[in-house]
Amino acid sequence: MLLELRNLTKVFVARGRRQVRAVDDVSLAIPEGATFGLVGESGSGKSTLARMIPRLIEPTSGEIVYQGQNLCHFSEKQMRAVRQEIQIVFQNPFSSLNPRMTVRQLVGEPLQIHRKASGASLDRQVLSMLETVGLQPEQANRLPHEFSGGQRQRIGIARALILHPKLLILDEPTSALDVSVQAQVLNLLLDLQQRLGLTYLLITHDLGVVHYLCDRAALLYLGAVVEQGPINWIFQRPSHPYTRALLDDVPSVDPDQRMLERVSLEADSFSVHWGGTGCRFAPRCPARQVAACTTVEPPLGALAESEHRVACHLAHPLLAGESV
Amino acid sequence: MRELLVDIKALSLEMVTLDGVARVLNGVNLTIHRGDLVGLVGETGCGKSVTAMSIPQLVPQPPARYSGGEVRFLGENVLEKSAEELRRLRSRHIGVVFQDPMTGLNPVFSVEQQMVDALLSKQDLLAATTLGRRWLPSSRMQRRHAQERAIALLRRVGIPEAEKRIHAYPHEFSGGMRQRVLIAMAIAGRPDLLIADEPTTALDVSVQAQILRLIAELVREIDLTVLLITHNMGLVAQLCNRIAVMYAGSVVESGPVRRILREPQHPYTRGLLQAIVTEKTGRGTLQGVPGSVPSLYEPPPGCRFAPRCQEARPQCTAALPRLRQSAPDHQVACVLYEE
Amino acid sequence: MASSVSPPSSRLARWREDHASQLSDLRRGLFRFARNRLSLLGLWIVVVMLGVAVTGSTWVPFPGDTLGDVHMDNRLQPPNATHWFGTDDAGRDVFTRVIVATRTSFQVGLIILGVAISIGVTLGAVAGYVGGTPNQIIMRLTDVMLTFPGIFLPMALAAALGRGMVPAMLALSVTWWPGYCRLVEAQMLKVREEDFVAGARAIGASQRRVIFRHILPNTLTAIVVKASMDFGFAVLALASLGFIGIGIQPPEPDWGSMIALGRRFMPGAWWISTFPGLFMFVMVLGFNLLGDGLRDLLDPNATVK
Amino acid sequence: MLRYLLNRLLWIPVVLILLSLVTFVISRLVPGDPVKLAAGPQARPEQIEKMIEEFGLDRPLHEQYLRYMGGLLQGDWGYSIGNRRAVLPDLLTYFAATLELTVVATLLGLLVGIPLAVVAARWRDRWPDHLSRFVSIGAVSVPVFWIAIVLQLVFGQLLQWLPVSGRFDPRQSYPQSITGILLLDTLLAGNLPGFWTASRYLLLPALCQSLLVVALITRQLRGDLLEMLRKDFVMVARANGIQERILWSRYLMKNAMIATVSMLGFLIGFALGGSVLIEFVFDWPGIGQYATKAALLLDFQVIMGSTLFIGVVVVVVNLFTDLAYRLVDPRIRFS
Repeated sequence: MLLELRNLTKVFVARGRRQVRAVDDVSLAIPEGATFGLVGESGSGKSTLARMIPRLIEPTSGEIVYQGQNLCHFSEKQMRAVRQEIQIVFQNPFSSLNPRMTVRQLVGEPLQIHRKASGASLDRQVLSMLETVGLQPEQANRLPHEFSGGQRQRIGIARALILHPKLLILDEPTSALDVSVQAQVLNLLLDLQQRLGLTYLLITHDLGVVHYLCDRAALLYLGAVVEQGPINWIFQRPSHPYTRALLDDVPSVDPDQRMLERVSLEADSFSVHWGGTGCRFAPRCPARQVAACTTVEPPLGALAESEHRVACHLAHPLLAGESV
Repeated sequence: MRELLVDIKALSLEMVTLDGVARVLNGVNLTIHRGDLVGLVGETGCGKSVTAMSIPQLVPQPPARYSGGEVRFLGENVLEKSAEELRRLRSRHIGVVFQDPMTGLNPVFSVEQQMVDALLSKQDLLAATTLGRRWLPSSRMQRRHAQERAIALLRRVGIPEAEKRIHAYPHEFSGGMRQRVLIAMAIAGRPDLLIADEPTTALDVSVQAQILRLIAELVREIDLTVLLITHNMGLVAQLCNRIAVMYAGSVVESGPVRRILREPQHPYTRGLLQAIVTEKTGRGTLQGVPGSVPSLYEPPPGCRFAPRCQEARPQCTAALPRLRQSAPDHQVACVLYEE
Repeated sequence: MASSVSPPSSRLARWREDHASQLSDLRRGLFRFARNRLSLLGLWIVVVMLGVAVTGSTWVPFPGDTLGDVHMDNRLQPPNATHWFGTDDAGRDVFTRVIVATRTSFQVGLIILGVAISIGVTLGAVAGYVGGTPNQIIMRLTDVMLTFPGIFLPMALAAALGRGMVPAMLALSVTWWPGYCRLVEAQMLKVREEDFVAGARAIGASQRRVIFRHILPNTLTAIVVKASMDFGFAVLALASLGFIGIGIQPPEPDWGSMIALGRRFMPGAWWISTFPGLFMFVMVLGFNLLGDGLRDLLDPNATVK
Repeated sequence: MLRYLLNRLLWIPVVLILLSLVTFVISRLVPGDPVKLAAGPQARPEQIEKMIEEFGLDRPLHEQYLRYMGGLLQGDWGYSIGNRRAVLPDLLTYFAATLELTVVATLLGLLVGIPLAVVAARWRDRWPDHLSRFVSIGAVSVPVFWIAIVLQLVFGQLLQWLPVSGRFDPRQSYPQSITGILLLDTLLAGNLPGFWTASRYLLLPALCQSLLVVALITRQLRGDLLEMLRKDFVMVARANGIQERILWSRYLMKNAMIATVSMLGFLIGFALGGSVLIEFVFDWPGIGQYATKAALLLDFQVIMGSTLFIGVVVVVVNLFTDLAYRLVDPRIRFS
């Protein structure tokens, strides 16, 4: 495993000393060379999780094991070395690039910081990296605001790749982009992975993108994983009511596949209150509920196919002590 | 033949900025008949919002400036109407739902105050019941009536405990709930046309489905005509019966939803549909549209899509192709279909 | 050696090519700036005033009048062809004294701002980036300093330090920094939340680099705008101390003490107060108009108006 | 809300101690010899010795500070080295005059500044906007002590419309003090001619002092309004057919008023700061004039007392505006 998260938790203290468990006891493992998808809606804690891995946000508890070492015990200096290998591409290509630096400076900066190259050699590497991500060398002296969204995201990718990282965390890399450009960036990511042997952690709310890029995925709801497994299992046999609802709610491009008649989720995660006991999804759950739903928090248990895990009492009738 | 509600003919619009003059709309043609559910699709900056907001004349001028064409609503050209006539048009005939429900409500007024004002305005009673005349007994009665109707509307759009929640302030509502409030305000006057400008873009998928379903129900209940502006083909496929595709300031293709989704003719529409990733897209098979959108300050000559088009021919750069009938009820603006 | 150096014209051309984006941004900014007539007026005033400050003492008609010359036979003359702004109670040429005072005012203004900005930006940057206890200490101190409104604190301090230019300058310098401290702290807190700062940390940038390369340059606009407006205010504050009688002391020319002097000869010799005040007003106005225009010029996001 | 209030109240003593430290340090920096200055040139050395002992200037600094603080807590703010009067009662009397001037100036400033800002935002980039920009920038640029003199010259000496110095006509009997604020005192006593006289004396200084307020409020409020105009809720209101007149007078004004309330503390502080020079020029018997005279005479007890007093006033004003802001803004009120 290249990266393993064990019981990772982040508690934010909001105003009035109210505690918010943005990420709640998340464990997952990403093998080298794979693409792992982390799916969730707004407020699910997926961006917090992404930023905890290179410790841009300090975890409250749990372990981040990268190549067998627990990053939580690393000093700031050691972390800087690790950050060469773990890179993030941010969601918003408009705010993630320093507006006062040219493309050449932006893409070359990582090399300067880690003293990997300077002068002509740095220049050469920057230009070749620009070519790799599909930008013209003539554009190297431009400022970010002169580029379109898709091009800026390419700059962000170039900046992340220039240190030859092993793990790339992609935080909603295409959600701010138009469809036609999104396709270009997705294909670029696929191509780069093949050529450079990268491992991806892809964070998104778009199930189509997850299906297109990922081998495995986890669904996050209010900070916790509710379903996790190989991509085919998740899409063909979604076992958590939340997963099923999300899959049903993506409006299909096929007009004959009517989604408007089906009953889906009630309300939204902000207006429905979860008291902290029982299943966190119970207040919105469209499925028939058993008594345990509101009293016992369902564990993330394995289904028949051991790699497919679901946190739902209905999927594990024996655990809940009731038959379905 | 059903009544022609909106008829936009060769509409051109420029934005005057410090960087020059952006030619945002370039001869847009669009018709909406009563009962239509039209999806206006296109990518960022293609002019779809500006086109739609030209109907109720909500495009701020300056920086915008109409440079040609006309926008007819129920037969009358709205570009020639006075401010007061436009206000009446907006309050009685057209409802608008905007993209961002977070900023669509004034944070320092309760939902009740804003809804009551909107309702009274649609009855042309607002001026007579606000400001100095607010405390007259008649005003208070009007306000009480309006409040009752507001509660009924909120109930209709699915706000639980509407009679209690109506006194809350916008920041106490979630995004989905605010969008419901805004929809309630937009349909309050039983408008002839509902313009929904990316109504679900800022929302989660599950909330998006709820809002979409709500709009579909309202359409059936009160015979709404809808113009849905979106970049999401899925929404159009699910809600609309007609579709108009825009690229860089003009409509390049329009027709019935099924026909266009199944047999798109314009190369841009085809590219757009191929770029959508679904569960059925095989890995590595996704095709985008190469290149990026042209500058509106110096648009390419002729067809604005030509520089990105794989089927471009020499005559493409000669003149902007006109929107022509290529099949019954199907129009396309491309030289490939000009014979 | 000579062969490695390219001819200046091509080197310039290359530099221009490398900085084409920055240059076009600058051009756009200048265009926007120039469209606003009030900003341009401000620029002109500042340029002329700078010229007066630098060269004034070489071309004034009565340079001796700033050094203590007295012409009792010529006192309280109204404005005329020889004495454009009239003469004061000691027969000194008001015009000469107004012009020469510009230089001192500018020098002192520059020093005050220089000291205030160095202290304020350093403290503000520390408070804004480090946060926690240092932030609390620095910002509470700033709050306390800002609690004394207007000229109260500098006046008390200058009085304590004794009369004259140096005490006034010192007093204004050490009471002027809190504004910059608060500005920089607020800006840093804002910029710190931007994605690109997280991005810089993600590629392993050190704290120093994050502050100096990524955060501070993006707060520069606000500092420059504030400084360009503050310059006028600093000169005004200095003159205020002079007016009360604890700043620059006569016969050294100072606008504030000249106005104070003229007050004694009101309403008969109105010119002694009126001209220095008018001159000072025009100067402060110039810097404020310029600062207001600079805000537009330096904002990289304001492309559409 | 309660927690916030407690938090703020707990901070006040800390701020006050810091304030007193700053002022104390300043007052003891004095290198010149205030005692000698106060005793006069003919004073004998023993006399000076006695005064130094009397004011405790021979003790170590920390002892002096503790003694001073102890006095403050018991309401003893020391006494003036110049005229030997107790500082606190004088401060209170002078403060009433300053308060009257500041409040009237702030109100005047709001009265002019708010409409100016609204007009500027309503007709952005047209002549009303340019005019308001010029007025607001002009108003902060003008040296306040100079414009005061010019106004005195024009309205007092040339036109002879208004009195130019003092607070009340010395030929009339001075109104009996109830609150110390003349406008109120004369009204309470039903003394309309007195009220008229007091207003006439107040007008010019208040006008000068309001210039700063006008400038500040116009500039800030115009910006706030323009930002609000870009918000979607304006678009929604227009789409719902709400008249521009009502949009401005009802919707935007409330947002604007909330923005103004949040600035009020700063505005009053600003006006107080401007009062020093204006009181000096118009011979207005306020705290600013009191402090200025003390500064010229190096009367350190008074310098310290008046700076500290003003500091306390600003702290209190800030606290109240902050609370007021929290009460009027629903976003904060209910969260």
